Parts: sequence; C-alpha cells; structure tokens
Amino acid sequence: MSTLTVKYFGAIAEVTDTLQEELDIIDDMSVQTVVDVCLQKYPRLQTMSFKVAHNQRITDSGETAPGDEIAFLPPFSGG
Amino acid sequence: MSTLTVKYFGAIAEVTDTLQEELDIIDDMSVQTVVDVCLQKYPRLQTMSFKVAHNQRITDSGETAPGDEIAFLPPFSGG
Amino acid sequence: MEKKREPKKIFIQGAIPVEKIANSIANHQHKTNIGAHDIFLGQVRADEIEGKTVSHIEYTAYEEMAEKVVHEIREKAFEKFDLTCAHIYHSLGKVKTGELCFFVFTSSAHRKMAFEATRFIVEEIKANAPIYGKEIFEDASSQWKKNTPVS
Amino acid sequence: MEKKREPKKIFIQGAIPVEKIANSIANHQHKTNIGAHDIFLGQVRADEIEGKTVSHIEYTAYEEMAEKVVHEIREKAFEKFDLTCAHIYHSLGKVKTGELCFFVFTSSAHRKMAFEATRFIVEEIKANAPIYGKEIFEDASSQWKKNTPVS
Repeated sequence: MSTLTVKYFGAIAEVTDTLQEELDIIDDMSVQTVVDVCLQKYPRLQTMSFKVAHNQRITDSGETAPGDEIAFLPPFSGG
Repeated sequence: MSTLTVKYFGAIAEVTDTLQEELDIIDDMSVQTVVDVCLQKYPRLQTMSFKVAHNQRITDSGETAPGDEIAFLPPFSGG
Repeated sequence: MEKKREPKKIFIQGAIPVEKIANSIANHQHKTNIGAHDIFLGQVRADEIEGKTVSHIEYTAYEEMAEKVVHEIREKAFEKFDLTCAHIYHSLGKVKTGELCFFVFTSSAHRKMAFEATRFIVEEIKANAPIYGKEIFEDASSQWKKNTPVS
Repeated sequence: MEKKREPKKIFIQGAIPVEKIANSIANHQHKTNIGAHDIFLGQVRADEIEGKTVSHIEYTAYEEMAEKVVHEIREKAFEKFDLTCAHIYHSLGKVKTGELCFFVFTSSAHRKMAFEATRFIVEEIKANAPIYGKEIFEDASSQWKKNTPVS
C-alpha cells in the first residue's frame, strides 16, 4: 500500500473543504479510478465541471504510481 | 495678386532648402498648378515621391484661395 | 532560439505595481535591437452582477503547474514569433478593483511580432493556465470568475 | 461616444520618458470599468546599414496636420472599438537608440477591443500621419527612414 497526493482548486476545493489530501492506492491504479474514488468521497463533484491533471499534465487516462499528484481543476479564470 | 503658403517636409525640405515660403498666386489657381510652379522652381522634386496636402488634407485636385496652405509630403516615417 | 530558457517565476502577491511595469520598460532601453514593445495589462473591473458590485478578486493557482504551462506558452511564442524577450506576471491573493492582475510584455525588432505574441500569450494563459479568480462583492458574498474564450 | 472629443497634443520633445507611461497607467486605476489595457511602444533601433550604425533619429512633422490626422484616427478607433480611453504620443526632435519614440495606449472593458484598437491606431498613424524620421548614423551621415506597411 502506498499513497498519492490529490489536490483540489477553486470551486472544487470549496466542496471538498480541503486543498490537498493523501490517498491510499494500490500500484498502477488508473487515473480514472482515482477520480472515481474521489467522486464517491465527494458526490457533489459529480455535477461539477473539471479537468484532471496527472503530475501537472491534463489527462484522463494513464496509470498512477506512488507519490504521484492528481489535481481536480475547475474552469480556469486567470487574467 | 495674393499669396499662399507652401510648406516642405523631410527629404523634400532638404532639396528646397527651406521649410516654408510664400507664393504669389492669381485667384482660383488650381492645386495642380501650384505644384507645377514648385516643380519648376525645384526641378529635383520631379524625381521624388510625395503627396500634396491642401489646407492639411491630402489631395491633388481643387482650387486654392488666398491664405491657403499647400504642403509637399514625402513618404511618412513616424513611429 | 537555441538558448534553453528556464521556467520563470510568474506570480506576484497582490496587485502588480505600476513601478514593476515601469522598471520592466526601462530595463529594455539598452537592448537596441528592439523596435517595438506590446504590453497587455489586465485590470480588475467593478462588475455589477445582480445588483452587487465586485470589490476585489482573490486569485489562487496550482502554482507549480501554472508555471510549467506558462513556460511552455512562452517557449511556443518564441518559436512562432521573432521575439527579443517576453515577460509574464500574474497576481495571487487579493487584487482590488482598478488594480492590475496580469502583465504580459513582449518585444521584437518589428511591431507585427510583438502585437501577435502578446495576444497569443494572453489568450493561451487564459485558456490553459490553472489560475482561479474569485470575485468578492462589497457585501462579502462571492462567485468564481469564468473566462470566456476571447472577450 | 456622443461626447465630442477635442484634438489632443500628441507631440513630445525628445524621447518619451518611462515616467510618462507609468503615470498614464496609474491614472487609469480609478476607472473601474476597465478590464484590459494594451500599450504599444516604439523604440529606436540601432540598425546597421552598409556597415554604419544608427545613433539616433531626428523626428520632424507637419505638426498641425499630424494632430488632425491622429485625432481622426482616434475618433475612428472609438467608433470601431468599444473603448474606455485612448492615448497617443509621438516624439519630435532627437531620440537616441534604445529610447522610446511612440506610445499608444488603449483601454476597454474587454481585451479583444484593446488589442485591436491599439494595433489599428499604430498602423493608421504609421500610414497616414505626416511625421518624418531621419536616421543619423554614428559618423553623422544620415538617411530618411521609410515605413513599410506592417513590419
């Protein structure tokens, strides 16, 4: 058993009420599975619009490894 | 007999060696005639590129009146 | 373009001071191969939404990722346009209405390149950098800002 | 747009000081309907032509006509683009390489308008305002500058 870091931003972080947490994972868990786990933990995210970043790259596929970073990114509003 | 003012700019003023002069005119002399008079006075202008402004408007037609301003404007290079 | 450029710090706490912009302009006056600068400045608007007026914006960001994304946008700008330099800054934290939150500055021998590069960088950052603005109204209520594609 | 705008002074003796630009930016911070500024700055390049390097430019203009032309360009910009304000300055006399000779600054609620307005004004002035730059080389020889359509 090892962990990865999940980060939440903007409107999403207001729903999760945390900016960051460690998630226990089994090796080679897919990005999609990590997302599903979080959506179960925070059901209100299911109706929200977001992109997922894996190690700071936008993606919705691929496998995670221990120590990786997954981020939930609502629509950007910089500038 | 009355006069109008002829102005020269940029490379043109270097040829005429003056920035401005008064020209005796007869009433209702056309802009083109004023230009021709100047080209005769300064034959080197004949090979140069320029636009003519009559009372600060680019034109090559129309009649002049006493007190008017005719300007010889070589290609612009502001900015 | 062969020189490898390192990611730069882009975030500034609070509003972008006018002096920073002035210094940035002044620092280019020894680069005599530059003929044109184009500077974009984003300013916080006192928008009125349903009778409430914005008082400030609170900016947050996925900072590390945003710096990578902005670095890539900057690299792309150097590939696409013939630039001498490009500077990019964005605020974090509180920026009041009327204050500046975004500063993009490109320079080139020729104006066409600077115009196009600044606009390219601004649009790309708005679309792709994980930066968030929360509009705080005068009554302390708030809403998350949303970027429109080219507004 | 109903308000009749008067022609403004656009000429500055010598280089445009960075402080003038900074003050101009700072003066907009109470206009909280502005969301975007775009600033163009023209800088004198040390061009090398046939082995000789430009040391400065001497600007002259048909001042009164140039102010009228620039006023009309400014009015056209207000008609075409949804602008809050527009400021335009150009140097007369000696401007050394690395110094600033041209400053166009537009502001709008939205960035698209500011980007397009600044570019429009710069191109129109280069094409239509009777302003002349004479490039003076380090050996004191000179040549008249020529504008290219969008360079």
